[in-house]
Amino acid sequence: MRLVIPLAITFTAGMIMILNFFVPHQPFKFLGENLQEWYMIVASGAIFLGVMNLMHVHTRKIRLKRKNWKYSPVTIIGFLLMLVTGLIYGVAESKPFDYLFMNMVAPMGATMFSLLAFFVASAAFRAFRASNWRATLLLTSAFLVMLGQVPIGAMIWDKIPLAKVWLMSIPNTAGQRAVMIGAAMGVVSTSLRMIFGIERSWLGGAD
Amino acid sequence: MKNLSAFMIFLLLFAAGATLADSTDPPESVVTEAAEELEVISAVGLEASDTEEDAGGSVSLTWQMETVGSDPDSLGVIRSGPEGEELITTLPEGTVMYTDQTVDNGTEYSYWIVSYSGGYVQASSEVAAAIPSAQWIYRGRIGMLIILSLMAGVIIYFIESGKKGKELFIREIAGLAAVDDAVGRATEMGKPVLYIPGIMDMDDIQTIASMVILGRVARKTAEYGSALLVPTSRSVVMSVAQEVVKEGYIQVGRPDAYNKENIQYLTDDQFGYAAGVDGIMVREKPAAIFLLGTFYAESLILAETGRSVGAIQIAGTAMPSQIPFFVAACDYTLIGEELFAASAYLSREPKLLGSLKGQDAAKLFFMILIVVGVVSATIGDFWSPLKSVAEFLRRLVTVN
Amino acid sequence: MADFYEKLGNLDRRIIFVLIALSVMIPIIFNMVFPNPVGAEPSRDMFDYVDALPEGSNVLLSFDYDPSTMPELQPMAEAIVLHLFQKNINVVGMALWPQGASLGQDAMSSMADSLGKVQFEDWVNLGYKTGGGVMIVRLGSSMSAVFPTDRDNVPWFEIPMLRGISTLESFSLIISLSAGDPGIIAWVMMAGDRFGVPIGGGCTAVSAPTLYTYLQTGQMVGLLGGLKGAADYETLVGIVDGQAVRGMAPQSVAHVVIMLFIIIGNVAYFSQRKKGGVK
Amino acid sequence: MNWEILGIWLGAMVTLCLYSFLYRDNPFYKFAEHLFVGMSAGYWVIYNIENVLIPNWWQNMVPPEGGFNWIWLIPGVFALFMIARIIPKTAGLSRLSLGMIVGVGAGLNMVSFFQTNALAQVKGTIFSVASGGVWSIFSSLVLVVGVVSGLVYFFFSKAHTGVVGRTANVGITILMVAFGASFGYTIMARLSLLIGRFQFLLEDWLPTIPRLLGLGG
Repeated sequence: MRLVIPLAITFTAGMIMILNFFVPHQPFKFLGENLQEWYMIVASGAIFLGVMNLMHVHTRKIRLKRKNWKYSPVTIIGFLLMLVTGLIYGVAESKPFDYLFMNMVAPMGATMFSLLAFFVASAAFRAFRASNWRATLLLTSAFLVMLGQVPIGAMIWDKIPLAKVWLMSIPNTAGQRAVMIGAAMGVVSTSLRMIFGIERSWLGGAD
Repeated sequence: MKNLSAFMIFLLLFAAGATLADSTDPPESVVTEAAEELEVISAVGLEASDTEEDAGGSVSLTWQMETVGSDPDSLGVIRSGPEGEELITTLPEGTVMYTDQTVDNGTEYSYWIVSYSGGYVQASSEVAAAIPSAQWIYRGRIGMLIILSLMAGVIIYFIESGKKGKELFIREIAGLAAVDDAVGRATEMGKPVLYIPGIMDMDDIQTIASMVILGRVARKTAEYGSALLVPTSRSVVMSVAQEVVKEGYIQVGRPDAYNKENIQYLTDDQFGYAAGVDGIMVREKPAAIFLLGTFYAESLILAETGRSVGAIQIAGTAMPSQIPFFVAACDYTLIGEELFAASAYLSREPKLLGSLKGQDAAKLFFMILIVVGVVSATIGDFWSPLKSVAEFLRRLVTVN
Repeated sequence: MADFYEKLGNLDRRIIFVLIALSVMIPIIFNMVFPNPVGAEPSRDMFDYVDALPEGSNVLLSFDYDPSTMPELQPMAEAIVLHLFQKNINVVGMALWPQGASLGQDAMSSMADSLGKVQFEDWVNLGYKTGGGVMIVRLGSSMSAVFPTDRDNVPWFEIPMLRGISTLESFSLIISLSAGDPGIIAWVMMAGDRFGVPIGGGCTAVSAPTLYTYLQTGQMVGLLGGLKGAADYETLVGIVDGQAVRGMAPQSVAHVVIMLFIIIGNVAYFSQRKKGGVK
Repeated sequence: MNWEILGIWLGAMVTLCLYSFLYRDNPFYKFAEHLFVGMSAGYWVIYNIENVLIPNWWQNMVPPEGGFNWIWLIPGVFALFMIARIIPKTAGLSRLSLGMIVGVGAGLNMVSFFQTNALAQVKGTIFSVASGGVWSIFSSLVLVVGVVSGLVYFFFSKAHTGVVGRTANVGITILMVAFGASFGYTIMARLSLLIGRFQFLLEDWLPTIPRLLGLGG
């Protein structure tokens, strides 16, 4: 019984969103737009659930002296620091909240993002081995495109940059299209299974 | 006297205007000389129509401005309807369209555009009338509606036939066959299994598919008795993950082994999450890592660190830009649609296998569409009737 | 001998990390500049098309980007404006993005001062107009209706160089520097396909692959893709240590290092296979 | 107190702590990681309050000019149901909100994925192959064959043997070439991120050291 209502809500919400796409007539336009707004409010309201869990996990880690518990206060203080400065001083520019974001959170994000330059290199070194003919194709097309990106490529043979352009505009487009069309079929089928309640394990119900 | 000269100039304008209309490039001198003393231009060719494919209650107006003459200060839109005549808005000169949203369906309204100059109405366009109404269907999306409902029908049909116990074949998917021995390996080595559901929320279909697979993986870890860690980047995903894993453990009869602490929220931030998960990887040293769901640039940060701790990695996403990185860094990669086939493959339930058959039917339909389209377009270059076939197919899949 | 190759094959990835860090740091510290030969690729097609334009022809240059994509697109803007001025071509600037107008103004005014070009005679900045593709179609029928005045409110009819220009067809080339939408795709669809005006352009590296297909179908005469495209144009125009070319130095070194490691990885792999199977 | 230099130093310190992860896991990385998780979680709570909850919900429910729109209570109640998971007894209520979120997601994803990822891509692949020179004919053929054989690779209900097997092989081959090309192409973008960080460290941070020690200008 506990599953019928949620599944009914999923069905109605799903059908409203689909009809909102096809039917401009009144009830669906109003319902569709409101539903999208409501969904955003519920999802962002749920963030308190997450941060409560975060605080619970770290306070528990300190209480039970779990491994690396000495670092948990850093997370708690960091969280409270941003929360309090955000609530008191607001998010305007040059206020403490924005100062902390621009000088700590943003650089940390940029640094983690830049780790990719190192990992791309180590992944290329290990993965681009001509172990079978498919891996050889992967390796050659990556190598050719890299060569086409830098002047050394043009030095070796002035058609190499053209090879890069060809690889990126023909096989890359074909591969991406095949993946996108296939994935879209998977999305439609999964959405149908959700909306019609055929797949219900996500609700934690016996299916 | 002033009116006579104004009239003379009007005549001159009229003559210049007439010659201008048909000759392509007017003599330079005539145009500039007449510019100073000209009549204020008015809107012409005003058309009012019910706004296409809307929820009703709006009329679209389009017009051009006369090209010869001095520009008005501003334009006014006058509407006459049941409540009489009123100026509904003033617009900067040079505007050529306006949509009036303040009307009721079913009543007739007539409009005209007036040009203001020096605070007075100097010129006015002819009247145009329209009756606003709501439409029931976006005409441009009918093609998509047909194909989508056809496809949904086929998928539902195969699900029903699956339920009736028809034997359904599904090919080998390497990544999914490896799930069992990945969890088995983790249990032998007494190391945890790490499941990463991507960084998007429960409104993203790949995350929903990932939650369903998590349910299957949870049953295996419950059977084998290894720890299952699930760090999430969204609170709603955390709640669903806790729900799904608990259910997996209950169904295998090991509710006691379910540990809610292992399923935790880190942060909504993409790279904060990547940093946190990397930390978990190097400290807990999981023997099996699942990366299933929506990933963006952080995909390789996770997969490369997972590789460095020596774990078996099974990844899957429908994001075309991230698949190359998973192919390079992981042992098995589910490409696009294979991620959505996972729940059917792992559960072997007839109704889920049926939906895969429906997906194959849809792919077959599109493949035939493409082949027929390309053949008829190519031959159409030389024998024109076929070109209309290609054109028809393109229009069928056009959505606007 | 075999275990040397085996060790080589499983090289500790931290060696690669150190080399990548060095190959980026050294060129930055010593401000190195490398020669940048340009192959037969879309950036050269773009340069050749502009180079072949007769003196005194009109080119419409649309700055459709914002400060976040300046590192890739601003060097392109400066190199293209320099080339157009060197060829004594009339440059009409405009923008589909709000901040594009001021970024375009910087590029045009700085180049104009260094080459003695006069505003309103050799170049003008019409500024930003909203509307994207719809506005471009409107430009096709009457430019003065959309831009009654330029960015500094000087009326269209009082600008000498604009007298000969009435619609998009008065331009021998439209160049769009685009960071996304509205951008090159809107210009190709609305100006190229509809009015037949040749379209060239420059874009960020991430949007280049989707635009390459327009080159293949001939809907574009040339395209500068990302920092590499900017560096190519700087080299072809003759700017020796331009911003983009300097930016390419660490890229080239790091790319070579990664390619070398791929080769080393394969050498180690093949030598082990010859020595009786891989572990 | 020069806030600007302090800001640069804070940024540089956390940057170096995170880079230490490349060597191996160490106290500096653990510190920066825990700090990053905590601060970014705090940032996103404030972000959600300031950019979603207040403008899209509170100001609609209780408009500044007074009055109360009861309809906006519904999302508020659904959000409370989600948060009710904290108390085990009322955890069941969260399933109602989950139902709504998954329903909206499934409905929206279905139409948008089908429109942009399926129909638009199919439309883009229907064109005449016979245009342009020999090279463009060959390229167009590769494109069409690539898309069709790629789709065959994704077939589930037929074993990849015989004709289907060979076509699927052609498909996966073109997919591999596509993945290699897009991997190689992205390297430049990733390197420019690293160049940006090193420029911050070398050109913004390092010069502040002599100034702080009173040596420099």
